Amino acid sequence: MSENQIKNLEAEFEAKISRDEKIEPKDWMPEKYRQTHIRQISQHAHSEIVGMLPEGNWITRAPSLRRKVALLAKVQDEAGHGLYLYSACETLGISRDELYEQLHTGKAKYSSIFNYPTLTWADMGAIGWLVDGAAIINQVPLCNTSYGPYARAMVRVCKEESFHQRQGFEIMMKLAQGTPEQKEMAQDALNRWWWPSLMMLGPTDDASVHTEQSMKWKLKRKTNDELRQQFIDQTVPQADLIGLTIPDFDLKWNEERGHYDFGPINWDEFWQVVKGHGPCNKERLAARKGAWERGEWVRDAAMAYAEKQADRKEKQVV
Amino acid sequence: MSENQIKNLEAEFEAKISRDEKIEPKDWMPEKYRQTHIRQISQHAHSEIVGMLPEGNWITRAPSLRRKVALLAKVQDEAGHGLYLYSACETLGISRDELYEQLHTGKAKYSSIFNYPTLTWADMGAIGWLVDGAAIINQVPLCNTSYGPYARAMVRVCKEESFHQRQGFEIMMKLAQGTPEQKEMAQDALNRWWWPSLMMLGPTDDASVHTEQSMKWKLKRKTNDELRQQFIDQTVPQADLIGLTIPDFDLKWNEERGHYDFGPINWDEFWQVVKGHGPCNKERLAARKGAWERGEWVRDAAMAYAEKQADRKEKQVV
Amino acid sequence: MMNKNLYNYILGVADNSLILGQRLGELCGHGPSLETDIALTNISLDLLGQVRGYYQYAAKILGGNASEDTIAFIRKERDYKNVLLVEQPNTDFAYVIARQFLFDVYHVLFLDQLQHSRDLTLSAIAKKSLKEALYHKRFSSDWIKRLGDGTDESHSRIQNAMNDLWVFTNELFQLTEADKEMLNEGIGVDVTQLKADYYNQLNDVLNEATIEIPEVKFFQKGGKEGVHTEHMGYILAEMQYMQRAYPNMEW
Amino acid sequence: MMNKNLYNYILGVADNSLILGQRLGELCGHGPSLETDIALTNISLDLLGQVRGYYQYAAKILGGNASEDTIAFIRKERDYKNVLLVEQPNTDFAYVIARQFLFDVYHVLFLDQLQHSRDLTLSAIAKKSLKEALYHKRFSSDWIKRLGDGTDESHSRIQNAMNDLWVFTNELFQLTEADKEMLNEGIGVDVTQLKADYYNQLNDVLNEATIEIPEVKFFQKGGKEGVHTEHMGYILAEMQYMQRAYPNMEW
Repeated sequence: MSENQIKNLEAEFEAKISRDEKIEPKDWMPEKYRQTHIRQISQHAHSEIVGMLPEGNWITRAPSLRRKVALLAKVQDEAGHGLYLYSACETLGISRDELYEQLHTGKAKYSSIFNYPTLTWADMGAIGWLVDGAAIINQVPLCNTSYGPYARAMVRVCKEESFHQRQGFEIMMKLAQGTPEQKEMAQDALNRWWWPSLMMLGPTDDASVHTEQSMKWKLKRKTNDELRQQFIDQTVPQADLIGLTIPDFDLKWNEERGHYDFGPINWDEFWQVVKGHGPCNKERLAARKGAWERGEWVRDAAMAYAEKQADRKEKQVV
Repeated sequence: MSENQIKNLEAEFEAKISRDEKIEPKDWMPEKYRQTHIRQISQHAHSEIVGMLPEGNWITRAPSLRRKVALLAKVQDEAGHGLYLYSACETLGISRDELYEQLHTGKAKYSSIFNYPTLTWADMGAIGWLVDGAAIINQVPLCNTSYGPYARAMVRVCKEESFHQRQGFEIMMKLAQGTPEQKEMAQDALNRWWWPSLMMLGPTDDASVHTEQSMKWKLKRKTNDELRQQFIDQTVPQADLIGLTIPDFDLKWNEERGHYDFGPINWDEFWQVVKGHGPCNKERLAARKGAWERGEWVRDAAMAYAEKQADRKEKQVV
Repeated sequence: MMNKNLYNYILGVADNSLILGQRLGELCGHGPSLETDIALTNISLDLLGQVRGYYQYAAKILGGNASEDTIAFIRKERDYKNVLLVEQPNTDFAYVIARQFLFDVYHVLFLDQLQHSRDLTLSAIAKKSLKEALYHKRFSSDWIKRLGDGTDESHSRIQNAMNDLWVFTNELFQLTEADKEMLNEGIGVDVTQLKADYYNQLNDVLNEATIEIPEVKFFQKGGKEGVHTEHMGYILAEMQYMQRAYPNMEW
Repeated sequence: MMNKNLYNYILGVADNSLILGQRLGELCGHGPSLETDIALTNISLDLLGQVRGYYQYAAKILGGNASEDTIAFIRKERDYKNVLLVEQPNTDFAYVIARQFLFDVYHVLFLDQLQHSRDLTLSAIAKKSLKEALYHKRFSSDWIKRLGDGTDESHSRIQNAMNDLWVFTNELFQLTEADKEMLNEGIGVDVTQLKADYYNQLNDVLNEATIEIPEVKFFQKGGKEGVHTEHMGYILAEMQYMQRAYPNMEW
């Protein structure tokens, strides 16, 4: 293709995006767009899959049948999200196996929040309420992102996520209204998950890369700091409602700004976890790799069987 | 050696045994004596080692620190008994590795009682009281058996076994005097372990082999049925004492015989378990083999290190 | 006075689903592929959903403060009536599939009868569950074939699993006291009548999967009388932990 | 009023031994040889013996119905103060030995100081325990050398284990509130003062064993504040099962 042709394609592509039309897999797209989307969608898919582990840790110990069923269903939804998202990613010309490979070798990232341990039942509440809550704030704008398969996957994901968030909040509420032991458990979970949840919304704007480009492609509509403020403003009244205390002495309503002010975030911890040194980075990756490796013979068997069946059918036809 | 010489050696050997002198490893002995002793001593050693498993199953769940420590110590004693007995067996010209090999391939047997599962804490009591109780009845006469290393090992073993038995009885007593739930737990354990314990004393005399020869070599002093009667006569009053009921409707004191009469034993079950089809035969053998296989690299490392150290010393000397 | 036999009968049915559901729950997030992970979780969800129906009914029979959760979580090991099969560990995917298949074939036959129970609650639960169980059976049968007629490794693994688990099948067809009573009342199912069909169906699938039918002389039993394998204690320690450590609370 | 700091201080010391003893207890009957099986059980026995001494003292301080068993078995996870190191799983014999060694070197240094405590009970327990800990340290150091300088496989396994567990060492030298208070009162040990010696000793043994010192930028912590790893919940579910399922009984 000539340089001019490419320029034309690029212009057309950008015009399409600015007209709010979707880019579809068969459409021409700049290589950087493709790569950025592979990175972001796969990171998102990996987060769903790794995110199954901290909650999966409490399935066998859920305190009631109702909660056990709901938790199982939730973790299953996450697997489902992983499926849609890997499929969306595959439309960009990369296979699921390659994506797994990137996860397992550490080349691809996943959300750092899942490198914290789930220590009590209340963590199931805190994750739903805070982690899914922060995720929704990140994700809702993506329902209108420019890449069609990603946008459509996000519509499904967001619908389920907000159900999960309500479910998490309800777990917390029940604990907060329960016995002193239960309330303490809830408060403790909030204490442990609050700051990591704030960090989920990404580094502060001055430390963040890719933002301008992402805005243009509608992978991002607000800055990290704006999203974080939105999350805090939304969550503080919910904590008040159920009588739990946000673990931030500097937190207070700023009449002038119309927002909550909040204390400084420990970014050292954030980068430590991102770089692989969080409490559970090793375990999470080992669990995923272990499942994948232990599953190899199963996948091989399914493949071999499918080939045999195809051969048999062929022979019957002949 | 001429036939005459052998005859002389045999006569001397038998005279020695009848004078109650010990046969020692360096002494001449008939091949059949050697083989019989290898079989019996190793079977006994294997029983100690496999016997660690059902009780080991409750170490992590013992209900008090005192009981946890006592149970650990008991299982450790069993490992110790295994050690003495393997050593005694090795004096007959067979290595521990060969003996393990026989266990792992199913060539050598171990006491069938250990193929029953330990389902509740009370099983720790029942095993100590009944299983160790039956074992002692089997073993005390062996303190005077003709083969020196075996007899000496048995002196140590028996001393510890009777301690274990008292400890088991004390666990049962505590439960029987405890809450209704605890008493029920104790009774249930007695119900499940009673008949297998009776079977531990071996098949009835008419179905038993090797007896005459074993009597001569002092591997046996009483028949299985006599030992079983002794066990029952000793155990029934103990059950009465702590208010537990032996699960045998036919059990009653026979004034004339001066013994308890008892009901028929389910020998089908006995042979089923002996032949490898008990509730835990597979698990027990798999646990032993697994430990051995997983331990191979460790034993190799120890060997390699010892060789390197010896080499280094040698070089220093040169 | 409550109907003790009906209560015990319900537990005998529901405990199988509870413990199998729990075992499958252990796997969630650790499957060999996302698709199998989702499918096994689905089965677990179905089973636990059935359990809730059964235990809610049992709690009503028991009265007092009984609830689906007290029944699920605060019994002693000896009071769980599930068959030994369902408590066997998730040794590998072959064991998971073999265990599932050996249960599903039974489960479909059983529910197919239970839907005709004179007890309307049981009949309703059975009708709803039957649809689910049919799906489970299709899933596990398909995998039996894939593994049996897949690679050499998968064949040998599924054959091993089948050999090890086959000893637990016969227990499915043993009648308990509660079974006999409920059979007399037209409420329960005569499981002894399902046995021939069961083994025929196993035969068909295993033949197609090129898996040899294990030769077993002695079968294991005990679960229906609460005499479980040593695995059960560990399942319960985990499953009951919250209810035991935080008694009498709402969640 | 009871001395809350002393109570917490004792738990901080004793919980390490409890959880490590429990982990070793899991191995009993499953060791790579009878001799190692016996030796590891011995260490477990020593540790649990020490625990009983500490908890009996703690129970006296706590008063009321407290006993060594209520302290051992009916606390919530967040109330156990052991370091993360001791709760790490028995992945293989290399992990068992590495964990033991990393603890034993610390334990000896710690007890060597604690024996001079102004608190006579703690001093007495420390004196007795020190002899035991010295033996443990000899055992684990010897095995570190055997595995490090044994075969290629053993070398790579122990190196892996060391790399994985090293991140848990720094926590041993963090001062808790109770530590600071007890230090002021001449009862507790200033663990920060043990650190240099500790790493020097590790260096010496690892060098001899041809094991590379892991390079670690970030260490893990949390155990001393009751923020454990996900392993802890499973340890407790098993360990507490009987006390939870059968509350307030004597055994």
